[in-house]
Amino acid sequence: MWAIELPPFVPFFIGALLILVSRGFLRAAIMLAVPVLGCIHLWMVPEGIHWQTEFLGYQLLPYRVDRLSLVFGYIFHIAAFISVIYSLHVKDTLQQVMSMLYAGSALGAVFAGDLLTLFIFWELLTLSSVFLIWASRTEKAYQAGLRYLVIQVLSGVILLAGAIFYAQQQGSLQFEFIGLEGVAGWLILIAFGIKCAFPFMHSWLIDGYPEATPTGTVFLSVFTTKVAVYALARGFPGTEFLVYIGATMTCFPIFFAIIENDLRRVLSYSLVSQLGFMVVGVGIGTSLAINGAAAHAVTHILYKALLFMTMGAVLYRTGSAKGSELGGLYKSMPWTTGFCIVGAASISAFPLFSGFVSKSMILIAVLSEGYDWVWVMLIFASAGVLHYTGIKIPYFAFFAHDSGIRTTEAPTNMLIAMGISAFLCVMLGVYPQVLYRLLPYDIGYNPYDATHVLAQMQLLFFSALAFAWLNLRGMYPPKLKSVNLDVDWFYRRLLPGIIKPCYAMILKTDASVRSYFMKWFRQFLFYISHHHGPEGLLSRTRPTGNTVMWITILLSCYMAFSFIYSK
Amino acid sequence: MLATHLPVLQVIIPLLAAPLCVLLQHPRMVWYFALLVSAAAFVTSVLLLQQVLETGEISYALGGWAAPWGIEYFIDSLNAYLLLIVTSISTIVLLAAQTSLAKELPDDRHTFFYIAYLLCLAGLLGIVATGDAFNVFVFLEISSLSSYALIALGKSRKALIASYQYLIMGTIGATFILIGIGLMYMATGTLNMQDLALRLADIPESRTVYAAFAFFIVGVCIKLALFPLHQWLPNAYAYAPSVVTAFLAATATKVAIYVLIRFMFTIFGVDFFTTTGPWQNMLLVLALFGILTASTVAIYQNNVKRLFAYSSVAQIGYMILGFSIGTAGGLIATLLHLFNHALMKGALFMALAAVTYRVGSVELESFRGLGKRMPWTMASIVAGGLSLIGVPLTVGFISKWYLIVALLEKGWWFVVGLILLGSLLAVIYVWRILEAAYFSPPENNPDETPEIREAPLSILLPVWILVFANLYFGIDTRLTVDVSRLIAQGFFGVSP
Amino acid sequence: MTGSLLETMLSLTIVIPMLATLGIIVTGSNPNLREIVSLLASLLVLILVVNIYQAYDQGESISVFWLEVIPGITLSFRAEPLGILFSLVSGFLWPITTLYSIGYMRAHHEKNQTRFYACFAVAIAGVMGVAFAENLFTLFIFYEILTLSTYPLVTHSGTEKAKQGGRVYLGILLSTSIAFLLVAIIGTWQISGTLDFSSGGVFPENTSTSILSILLVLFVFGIGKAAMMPFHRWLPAAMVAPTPVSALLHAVAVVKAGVFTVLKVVVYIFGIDLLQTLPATQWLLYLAGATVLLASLVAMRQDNLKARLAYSTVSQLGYITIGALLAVSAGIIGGAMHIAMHAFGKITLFFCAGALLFVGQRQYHRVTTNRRQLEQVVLAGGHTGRRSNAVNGCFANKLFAQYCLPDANTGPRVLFRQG
Amino acid sequence: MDNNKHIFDNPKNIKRVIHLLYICCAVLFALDFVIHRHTVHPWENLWGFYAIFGFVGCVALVLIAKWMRTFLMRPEDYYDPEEPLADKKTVNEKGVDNVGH
Amino acid sequence: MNTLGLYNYWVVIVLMMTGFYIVIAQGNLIKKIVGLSIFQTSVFILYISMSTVSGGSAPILKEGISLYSNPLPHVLILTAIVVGIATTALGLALVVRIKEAYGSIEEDVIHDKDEKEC
Repeated sequence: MWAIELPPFVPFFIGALLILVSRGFLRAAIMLAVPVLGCIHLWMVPEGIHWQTEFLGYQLLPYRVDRLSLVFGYIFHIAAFISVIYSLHVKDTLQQVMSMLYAGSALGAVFAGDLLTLFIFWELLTLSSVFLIWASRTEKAYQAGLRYLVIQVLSGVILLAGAIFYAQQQGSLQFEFIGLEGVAGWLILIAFGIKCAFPFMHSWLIDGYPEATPTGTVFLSVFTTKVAVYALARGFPGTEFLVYIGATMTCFPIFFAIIENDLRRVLSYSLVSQLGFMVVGVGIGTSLAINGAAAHAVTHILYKALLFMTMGAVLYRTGSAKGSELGGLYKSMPWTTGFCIVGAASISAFPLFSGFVSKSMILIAVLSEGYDWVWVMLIFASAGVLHYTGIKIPYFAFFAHDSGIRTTEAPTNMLIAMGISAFLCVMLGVYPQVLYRLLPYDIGYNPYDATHVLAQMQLLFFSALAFAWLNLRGMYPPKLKSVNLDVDWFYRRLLPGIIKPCYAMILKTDASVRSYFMKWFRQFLFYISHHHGPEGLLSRTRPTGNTVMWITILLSCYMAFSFIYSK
Repeated sequence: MLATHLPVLQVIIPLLAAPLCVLLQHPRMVWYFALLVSAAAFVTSVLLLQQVLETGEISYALGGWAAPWGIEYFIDSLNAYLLLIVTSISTIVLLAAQTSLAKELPDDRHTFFYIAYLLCLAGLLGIVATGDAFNVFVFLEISSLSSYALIALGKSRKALIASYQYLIMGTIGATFILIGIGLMYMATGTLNMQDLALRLADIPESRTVYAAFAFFIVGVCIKLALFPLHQWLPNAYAYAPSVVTAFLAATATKVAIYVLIRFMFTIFGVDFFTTTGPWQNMLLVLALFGILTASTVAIYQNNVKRLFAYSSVAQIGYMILGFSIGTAGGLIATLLHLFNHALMKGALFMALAAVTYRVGSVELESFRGLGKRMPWTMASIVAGGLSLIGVPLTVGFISKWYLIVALLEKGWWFVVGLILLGSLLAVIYVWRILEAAYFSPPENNPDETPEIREAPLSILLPVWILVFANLYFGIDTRLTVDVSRLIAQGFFGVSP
Repeated sequence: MTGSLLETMLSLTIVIPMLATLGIIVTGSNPNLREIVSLLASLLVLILVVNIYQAYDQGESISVFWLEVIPGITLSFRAEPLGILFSLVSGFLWPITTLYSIGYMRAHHEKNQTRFYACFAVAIAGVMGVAFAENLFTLFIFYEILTLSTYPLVTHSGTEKAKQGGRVYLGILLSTSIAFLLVAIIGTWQISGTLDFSSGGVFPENTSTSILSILLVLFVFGIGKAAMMPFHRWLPAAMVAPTPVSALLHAVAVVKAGVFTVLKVVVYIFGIDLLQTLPATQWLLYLAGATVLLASLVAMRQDNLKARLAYSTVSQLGYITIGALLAVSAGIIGGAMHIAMHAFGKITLFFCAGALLFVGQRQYHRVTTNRRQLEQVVLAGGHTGRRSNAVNGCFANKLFAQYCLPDANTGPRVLFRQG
Repeated sequence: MDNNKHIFDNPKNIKRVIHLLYICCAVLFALDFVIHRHTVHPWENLWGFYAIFGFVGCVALVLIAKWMRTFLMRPEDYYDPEEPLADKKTVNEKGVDNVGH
Repeated sequence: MNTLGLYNYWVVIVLMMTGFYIVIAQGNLIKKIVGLSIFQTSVFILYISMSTVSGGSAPILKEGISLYSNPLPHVLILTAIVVGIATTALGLALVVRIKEAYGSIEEDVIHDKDEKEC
């Protein structure tokens, strides 16, 4: 039915090339057309395996389509389209090319049917995305980008090692359920975990995303982590370990988010927290849970992109995304404010917004599998999300104390992009069946029953009440110009702190050993030259008698030996 | 008819030709004459070698008195091999003598030079050709006395001192050999080498034989400049006229080594050498010391001739090392290196003659920038130097290869290591010259010394003959290896 | 193609660069002509090696005998897969490097350009000889030719610093090759009576393991061009050379000849089955792993771009040595492939570094101020040498890791991953 | 720029919003009695579970987070490479503008 | 009595050592040559001594004498004496030249002059 079965990353890569050689309007048109056409193309492609090649005796499946990958495929196209619109005003070839490559790599990874292909796109994701951070062209962004690059490449290398172990164990590179048996599984899980921002591996995200360009962050928020979620869902569904990991992920970032000043950084923490929900879903692994995770990924992409877009717009207009410097912007950016509130409502999972329809699936799945404490943690995180994102973001940026900043509304293309995603957030919230039909498993699920709605509303409103109460009592943490320590402290402060003295010590030892050796060597040379040099003992013209003496000595030696040996 | 008299002709031609030079006063004429004589000797030696390879050993009774009463000239493959080396080098060196000497000797001394040269040649050939022990001493003295004279012809007054020192030591060495021979005669009552060998094997080992051995070996070691008895050599080589250095370096020490081999293996016998007493180890240790010390000293020399003289001491160490292994393999290595070292040192000292001819000095300083001005000369030094180091496809590699193989047969890994260390030292001292020649700018402006250009063909030609031989015998080793093998087989009875 | 034609072609791959040397010297006074000669020769060699490859691919056996030096020890050549791969890499990169050199040398108004091109051509002859050598002796000869012919290139600038670097370069390469490699070769001759490369190794079965271990160690250290620590200093020392020379050292010829020799020795002298049983193999593997790691660490601290790249090369060579010493067939394949991959990657990097040098920025930190250029360099590096990437590096890396496993060589494996 | 009075410039409006919140909370709390929820977990049956959990949880969250500041907070230029390791005492809570109220 | 019976060998040894000592200890070039000559002379005596046959007469053909000393060493030593003379002559000639060139025949003086020249 569809003659050409192009892997979805191909249009994006071609697009990237075309962007490189085109300018102005044409370039914009290409950038817009690629996701649209790609999405239509994907729509036509039947499920199944479309490409097969042989490499070193292993079957490679670079293009495999099934329902799980399709969900991510569609949402990536949509997100790419929105992000492209959002970034239309940018005139930076590097960013544009790289964002296309980035989106393409994500698609490639999602449709990869084997671990080697996955690895290739895994690394391409890294290489293309880091330029979105560097594109800020500040020293800080450069440093953050380097750290980002190192950690991401580490993930790739571990994935490669894991894949090789896997191939060794299984005799196949096919990317199916992997599980935690053997070293291979653990290595691959760690690789996925790094990209998925598992606790203690999450700092690259917090560190890197806020340093990217306003438009770059939007792209970043969409792809990398969701590819990781997809990979987890594919490789480790039903791994109980992930439930606890996910639960931790939902809870611990919110404490950091509460006290964080940089609003984009707050969003990054919230991103980790939301990923936690998906990881829990993957960990539970029932069809409902997997559906929940996939659905949550979809909705999360939309609202998190929306939130990042609003913050990006604020940053674009005001030059800052720090809570301590903003406030009262609703006056000059009313549309942005509105969209931000929609996004905030979605992430907080208010009924009729997209977050609600996906998050509730995961919660129910958790409960039905009997993970009581995990459930408690999740609803704690659900309540908390309202604090640190649902209220905090719009409140500090647009309301709160008037910072006196007066600016203009965001550019039209940004507004359109935000409008589309806001619309989608609401649409999915109101009419979730659209989303549910796409999910990997067919299950009849309806989020809108009285129990859920009421429980959720209670949770959220009382959470809001707590906010109001704390705020009025002056107990809410003030916005302070500061950085808060996180895991990255270990490698930004502690590790250099340890390594530098060690290095200094090693260098010192090395230098002293070297100098000792050189001293010894020089002495040796001196000794040599003293004896062998032009005026040395051995090369001087000696008086004749000297040699004759040697002759006598040698002769006596021989004579002595002769007398010893003669019978 | 003549073919039967080849052994004596070999010696007698240069010996008789020497006084004839007096008649030819003109330098050029003497040169032609000497060249002719040397060439004749060369042809003779080639014929002899051919004959020996075809029919085996040749015994020639001088004056018709049969050995052991009469004096016998005895040529086997070893002798023929040595004769070939000596005559070929002598001829090639003579090719350049005229041009080179023109700058180093006043015209009236030329005749005298050629007389001494031919005498020296005759002496060396006599040592090799004779089969009589006492005759060895006589020829040794002939060659020595003439070489003292040749060295004293050097331009610098230091040549006189060098010659004097050489004279003292050479005389002591020769006298020691004389004592050794006398003691042997005392023990056996014969002077003929073959006879000596037979009788020494019969009589019980006595102190007389041991004393003979001790005197003899020390005497020979002085002549072949084994460390630490080498002290006459650097100065003698450094201050002698260039052609003399080339000739002596390539032949004199080789002949001394021949004497060592002949007396040790033919007369005293392999068993005496290897089984009784620490002779082997003593030589081995001295050889190793020689290799390392002399190579190191060479690194520090600023006079290139002296540098190569020390290198010769080191190279002699290699030969003695192979000898001291006391196996057929070791002997092959020694014999190969004998030949190969003659080629490389011949080439190098001849190239230095070219440098002396144009630059007037062989101080390292004056080599700066010569790579461009005297490309062919310097190229020959490169080739000779590489050979000295033992780079493959040069003769140096071949002998080093056989030496190491012989050592490995014995399992002496440690010695192999030291030998290679010696090679590395050779790299350094050779490299010093090359760096000066190719990679250092000339000290003074080239415009100021425009006369420094490529050496004349008459010097370059012999240099390149030797360089070519260096390469040829490094690639086609049939002649040298086969002959060496044959000789070793003669002594050890087995083909390695 | 007929056999004799193929034999001639094999000889020509070595003879043509030699002839080119002569041609370059003769035409030295006319730069244009001289460079045309260089280019022509390089293209000819490329065509030849491609043809040889094709002929070999069709099952032809190509070998040529030149002369016999010592009975049993010959100067002869044979086309075999490893050699063909190496010759293809070098043959392909020579014209490119020549082109680059022409631009570079002219732009910098370098002196002694004739010497430069002549030595370059000799070096290529050396490479071809190493690649096609049929026995250790032939290989050794061309190995030394390569060493000697690159010395004038390293010291090209003629400054005292260049000479110092050149001394270290020559000193280490020559001394290792004479003091270790030659002993190893003669030892091999002594034990096995042959120096010919033959698959499965040459040593008789009852040879003592300890002797073989000693030989292996001698070989690995003797091949100084493979830059195993602690004999790696020559590589950073040689960075005083002009950039095209660095490209020659790091990509086209020298280091590649080193690791190629290691591979040849492993495969055709020891044979991988024998190698696996040697205790020395394990220790050398650890050493190679340490080389990979330490060199990377040192590289990170280098401010000079070229020094950084030099240490990176040391590290990458460690990978290839690991691949060889793993003594499994895929390790060898991986190592051989990494020769090619690293050659392409490193040559790009050096060319970039040379271009930067042209702008006058040799120090890394100064380059960072010019972000755009840095990006180019990082990008090039990212896609090839350093960052394992699908296009090339990864395959080689992958293979190593894959075959580390059956050996349970945890140490090197972990090290490898860090690198 | 605009000197128009915006909606939240009037403190009354803020008050209104807060009051609206109170009312909503009260209503939602009350609804717990009205609507019968089908529950999975026993805790859900507790009276006002979600409401109380939401309130208490959030208060705890904020208080804990605020406490965490005492050991997590560093000056803004903490990681800046040029600066020497900054003294912790330079963080002055009074010195920075308090926007939260 | 055996020891005394071989007294001429003791003479040889004493002469040889004397000669050696002179060569080693004397800085004067001529004295060195003298030492060398003494050393060589010892060898002559050695040869002559060993040719003695107990009871034998000098090897001159004369009727009535049947036992002669061995004549061969005598002949040999004649040659050696010639060589010795040649050596001494050459050595002395060299010393003359050295004296001309350096103005001294003391080895250390000459050595110092060479050193200064460098």
